[in-house]
Amino acid sequence: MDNITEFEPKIVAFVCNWCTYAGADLTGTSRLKYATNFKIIRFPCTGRIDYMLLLKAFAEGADGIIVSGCHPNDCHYTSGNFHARRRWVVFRGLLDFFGIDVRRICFSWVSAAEGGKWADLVNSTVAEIRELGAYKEYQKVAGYLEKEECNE
Amino acid sequence: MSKIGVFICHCGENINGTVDCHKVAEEIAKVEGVEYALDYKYMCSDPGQTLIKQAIKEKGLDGVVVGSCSPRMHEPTFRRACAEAGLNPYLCEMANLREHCSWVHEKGEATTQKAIDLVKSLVEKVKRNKPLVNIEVPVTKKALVIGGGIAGIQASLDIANAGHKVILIEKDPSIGGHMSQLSETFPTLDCSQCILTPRMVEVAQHPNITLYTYAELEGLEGFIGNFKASIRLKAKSIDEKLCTGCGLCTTKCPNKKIPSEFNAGLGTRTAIYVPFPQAVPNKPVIDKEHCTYYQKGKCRVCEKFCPTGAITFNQEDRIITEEIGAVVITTGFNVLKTDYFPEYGYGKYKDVINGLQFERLASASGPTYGEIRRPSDGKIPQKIVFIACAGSRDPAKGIPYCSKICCMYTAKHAMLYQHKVHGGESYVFYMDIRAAGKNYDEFVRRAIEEDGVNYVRGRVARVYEKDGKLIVKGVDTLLGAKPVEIEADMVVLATAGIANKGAEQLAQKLHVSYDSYNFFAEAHPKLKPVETNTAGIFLAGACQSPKDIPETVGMASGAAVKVAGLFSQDKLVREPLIAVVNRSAPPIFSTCVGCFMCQTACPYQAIEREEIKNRNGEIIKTVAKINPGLCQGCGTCVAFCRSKSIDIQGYSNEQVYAEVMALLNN
Amino acid sequence: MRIGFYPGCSLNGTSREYNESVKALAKAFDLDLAEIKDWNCCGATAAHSVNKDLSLSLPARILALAEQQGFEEIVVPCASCYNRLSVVQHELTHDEALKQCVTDILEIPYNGTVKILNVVQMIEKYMQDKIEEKIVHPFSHSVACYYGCLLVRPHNILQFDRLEDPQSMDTLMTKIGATPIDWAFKTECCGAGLSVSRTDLVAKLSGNILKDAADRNAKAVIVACPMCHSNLDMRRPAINSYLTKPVDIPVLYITQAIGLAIGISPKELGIERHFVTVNLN
Amino acid sequence: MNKLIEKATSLLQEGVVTKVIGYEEGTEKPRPFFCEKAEDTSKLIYNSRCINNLAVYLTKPELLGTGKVAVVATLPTLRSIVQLAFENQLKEDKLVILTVTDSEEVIEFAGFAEIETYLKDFKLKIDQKEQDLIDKLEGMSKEERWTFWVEELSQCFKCYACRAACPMCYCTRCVVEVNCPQWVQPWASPLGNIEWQINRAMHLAGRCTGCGSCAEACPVGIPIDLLTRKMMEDLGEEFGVVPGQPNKNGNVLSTFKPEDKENFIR
Amino acid sequence: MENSESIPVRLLKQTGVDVTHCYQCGKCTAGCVLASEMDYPSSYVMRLLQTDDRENYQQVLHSNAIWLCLNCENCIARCPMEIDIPKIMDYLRAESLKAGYVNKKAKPVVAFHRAFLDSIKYTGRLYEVGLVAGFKARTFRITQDLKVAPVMYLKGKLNLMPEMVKDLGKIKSIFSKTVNNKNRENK
Repeated sequence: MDNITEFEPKIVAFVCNWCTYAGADLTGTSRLKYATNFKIIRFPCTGRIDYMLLLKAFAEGADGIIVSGCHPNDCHYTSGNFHARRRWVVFRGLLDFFGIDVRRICFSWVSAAEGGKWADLVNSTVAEIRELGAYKEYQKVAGYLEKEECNE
Repeated sequence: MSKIGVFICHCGENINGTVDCHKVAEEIAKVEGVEYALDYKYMCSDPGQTLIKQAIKEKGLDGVVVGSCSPRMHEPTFRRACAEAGLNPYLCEMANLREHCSWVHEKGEATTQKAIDLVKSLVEKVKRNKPLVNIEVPVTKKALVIGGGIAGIQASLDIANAGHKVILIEKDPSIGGHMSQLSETFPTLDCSQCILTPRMVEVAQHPNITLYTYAELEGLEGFIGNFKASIRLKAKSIDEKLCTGCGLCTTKCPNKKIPSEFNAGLGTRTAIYVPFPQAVPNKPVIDKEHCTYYQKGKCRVCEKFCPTGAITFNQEDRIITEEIGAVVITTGFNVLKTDYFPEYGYGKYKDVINGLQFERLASASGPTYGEIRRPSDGKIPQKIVFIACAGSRDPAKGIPYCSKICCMYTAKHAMLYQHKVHGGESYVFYMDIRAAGKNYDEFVRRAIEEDGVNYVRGRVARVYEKDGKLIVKGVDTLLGAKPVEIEADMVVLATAGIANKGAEQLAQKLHVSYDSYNFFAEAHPKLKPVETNTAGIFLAGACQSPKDIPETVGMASGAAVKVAGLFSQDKLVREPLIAVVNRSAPPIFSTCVGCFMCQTACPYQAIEREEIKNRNGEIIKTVAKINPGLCQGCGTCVAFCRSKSIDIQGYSNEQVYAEVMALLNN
Repeated sequence: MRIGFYPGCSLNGTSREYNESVKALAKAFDLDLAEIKDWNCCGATAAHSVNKDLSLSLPARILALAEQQGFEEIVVPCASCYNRLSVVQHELTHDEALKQCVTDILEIPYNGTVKILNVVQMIEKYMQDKIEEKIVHPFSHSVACYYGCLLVRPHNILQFDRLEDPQSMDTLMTKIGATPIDWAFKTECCGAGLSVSRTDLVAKLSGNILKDAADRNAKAVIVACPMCHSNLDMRRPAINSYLTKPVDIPVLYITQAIGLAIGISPKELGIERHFVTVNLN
Repeated sequence: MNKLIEKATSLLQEGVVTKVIGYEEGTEKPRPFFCEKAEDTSKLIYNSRCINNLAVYLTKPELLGTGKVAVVATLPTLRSIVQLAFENQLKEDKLVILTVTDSEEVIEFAGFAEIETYLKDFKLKIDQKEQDLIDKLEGMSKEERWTFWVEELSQCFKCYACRAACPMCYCTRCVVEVNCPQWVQPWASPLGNIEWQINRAMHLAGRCTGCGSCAEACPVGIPIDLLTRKMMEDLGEEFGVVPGQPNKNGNVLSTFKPEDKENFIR
Repeated sequence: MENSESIPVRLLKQTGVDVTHCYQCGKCTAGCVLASEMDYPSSYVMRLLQTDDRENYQQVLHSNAIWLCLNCENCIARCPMEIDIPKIMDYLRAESLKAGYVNKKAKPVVAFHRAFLDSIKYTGRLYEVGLVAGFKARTFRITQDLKVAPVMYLKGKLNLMPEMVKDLGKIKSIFSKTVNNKNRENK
């Protein structure tokens, strides 16, 4: 995957079910195109998104992450996104202090009506991450531990 | 070792056009734990669903992944299919191969690969899905309506007529609210009381409605379908069984100089009083603050004259509790106090009054029997000025928002004035005329064109009294901001509508949110206008924001339908996708340490304290517990919990973790 | 109790009777007013009509001097000066950058710690509860208390009395036996800054004020601002030629009215310096 | 000094408390001391060298026993106590909280509320040493910071002394003990170490009272306290969090304001 | 920079007052004692500024209104949006002076301000005789107040010798750093 000449970054998106997931659906119904190396995981609400999942994604080889939910005041659960926003402010500050490349995490608000915005967001993010290249620093550190799935 | 079935839908060419569906199925079949995989033209079609059902039965599948369109589209469909085949519906997941894959990418290897990855990650999730049963909560089919204005009356009647019990509480001695104070109503000019009072009577007589006037909500606990309300019945000092409502007491009471709330302070009432002739119930109450006996310890005149001995001074407030299933808040609005407008001399000059007071002057049941007379000297004003936006759209002294009803009632006032005072001159100072509504703008035009009301665009800077005249200093901004000065006999302020006194406290008692102006907040500005963010509590009328009668009535009926809908089922069935605090064997009981920091993270007050006791009933541990009736499943608490003691069904840590891993792992 | 005293230019010139009456009153209530040494003009309207920095620096220097000379509190009888000083103090405390730039201009330290009192506040704080006992001949006339603009506005900064229909002067007047009338022009502008340059307008504005006072038969107009006074008093000829029916109501400083009531000689209060002769009762 | 001993003695003699948790002279620095007998109270000392945060013992019933316990609290300890109380971890009636003022007066607090008011007069500030380090790190490029931490943490062998020393780490099950899923590798590994410290810091958001015990306890001397201190600074600026004065509405991460500011969400 | 940003934005930056807040209710004009004298009453001025139209802006700078404004602050006291119109007026006057757009009718007003400031500049305090003299010299209204002056003198209201601030140097330096300082933008 470290084919520098034609590097295709791995990007995952953590999105809420009510706004951004629906927005991404609209992107589809509007037949807007974006890069394939980019996958969405659905959550009930941005409030549900555990910051550890972001770290795990990096450890697992993600080069970039998008976290997106309802615009402020539009949260289906009235305030999940507000809680998320605080969490991201704190988490992002900490990561930066740790020297983790926060440019690789794109936070955004995308409503169910913003199919276009979603397409642009994805494409610009893919471009930016391609620019930054693979997140080797982190993967190197992560590489240490042998991968092992969690099983009950 | 799980047996997952994977079903890839071509969705005609929608998916198959860019994704090699057959290859996807082939690849997935190789994945560990996948028992069976196939692709088909239309999975959502009957034959498609039958394929799934058969596979479940024949292969004994314990999990299903359907790779097709967005789950927001067909998740219910496929889950139902699974259920019909005897598989727990929550063991079925969908991979979005259409909106998130085939439609957004070009045909090719990569696209097919992405499809495979998406399905894989869902397979990993499904492996960790647990069978879930829908939550059923019983419903107490009795509603509590708070506030007996037109909104409360309408909501109560609609719910009662749907065959459900209603408890209507009203803080004042009579129901009727602001509407009973109005003279005529725009845009039809029909008399407010004539259309309202029959409904008030209907409320009083309706077998399904229990009416408590002079009563206020003390507290509310519980959750949708299962609330417990405690209600304070303020002492009326009257034995209502004995009282015949003859009204003799009210004529005899020596304390006659109390400003009448009903007449907005323009008239007076006695200490023992019926707020207005058509009051419901038409029985007096004693206002303790003003009653000579309660204040000074002697008088009891009413007692002497009461033919039935219904006066009971020793009566105390009573608190009753009622089991109810739903609440409708209809507490209405209020108007700005006098101290908002020093420059208009409101509160200083008798003849500067507010809109509500004008309604009383214009009303046949008012202090002047419907004649427009100056409060100061009872003269009929020959020149009258109406000031719109008195406090509205005025962040500095009043409120930033538009009160919505003023433009219309001001037009009505001016019109009524012109009808009642022939040859009178009326001016309306306005900023914009907001007359959106059926026959509304026509109404305003009529006031201007037929009744000759002078509309001047501009705000008034100040009003001061000179030689018995009120000098109004305004401006006509349509003439390049030309100052205008009018010597008026009377000034009417279209005072802004604001949230009712105590709205904030009530909201806190009910755990519903309210906006910065203390108006109650609807659950969704567009799609849930009558719901609050607390399940089972609904809104109607001006307590949500100022609105006129038709809108209020419509909203009240809307809320009533929501309540009736809720009551139409014996048990509430809800998706079990909610948070749960883990429980384990003693001595741990739960990994929750009971810091309860999660409580504030919950938008629904669903997190409660559970005390774990030993045999002797001593508390060993206090841990968090999610109320399944209230939890809506946002999962904010899950992400917040440090010891991961809360998890959410359907999006559990294990599931999402596995999903992420699988998605990246290829 | 030693309090700083900033007379401002007009109190040393056109309105010296105001100065005299303030001092006389202070003496009577043994209040030690010490003039701020080497004070300069506050710049008044002119400065901030022409140059922002100047309009900040001139008052700032005065306040800085007051600090330097160790005053915690200063009395500023001239409403205009009072207004300028208060506003500047407020602006500087709420804008560090501005404060810096001004101190650079001044080249002397400025902290903005001094408390600024207008004449009414001075009386309220140090005299009002002793007034009644001192009264020798009650000032039993109906008076129109004229506050003007600068005493009450901008309200959010000055926080003095209330914006519409203020009362503090009226209350003080009742204390000396006067009956304040309720009238409409308490806080309407007299034309202030335009006194010299547009006398015509001043005549009109001040005229309206005096007319209303006269219509409601006030026997005297009570002011606490030298500009208001000079406009209502010195400009009387112009005013009367504007008004259809001339007005001869005298205009007294609040300090003079109180002074008379507690028996200070008219001379000491500089009453005879007025253009419109004061012959009450 | 003697005042403290007097107080402790009387508390024990009158049987008000079963033990007084304080400090005694240790080999090179004072160490925690559980004084259970009146005759031992003479060993009690209190001075600027007493740095262990004794609050850490207050969440451990097995150490406290069933009786009432007195604790000699330093400022950091007091802050921790207030925070713990706010998090429902302490029983007011089971504790006697003492502190010694600079003038060596002994204060006994009537309750947690009183401690909070007392603390208002003491502004918590980061020592120059730490501040300099933080500034140094902030001065670095992100790559340099990353290397700094990776190198520092490569020494970590997951002894969890940081956790043991922290009064706020009282969970009955720590996140590293959660194995389904295994969020954090429990054993020492570069990634596991980083993830552990990030978790620790996040879990202490708005709760850390900056006592520095974690770094103090680290056997290999990794300046892990910088993480929480830095966070403390940011939270102070962004959301007005004051250590030792918990916001009654809840934790900084479980509350919000609609007008909260951020500059990175697109 | 003038062209780069809109007039409302510039006003906001320079004075901290946002004219876009004005919704033309006219309350300021209604309460303004001189509205009837002004070529453009305050609310009208606000509108002209809002349009972000150079011509309209010039019109304002040329207007008489900005010089008639007494800064009595009646407008802001009653403005529902709390727009500090007097502050805007101050700024406009300064701009009008800089640009040399001062309205003919307003010349005496400006002259007075100038005379006033000179008086302070040279003596540190206002020297009324000097002021009036200076004003007359600037406006050629030699005869104005000829009747008033002697009376003033008799009533001891006029000092024939100016009072002086001792530290005149400081006053001069203040002036040189502000009024006479061209390169400092009025902030």
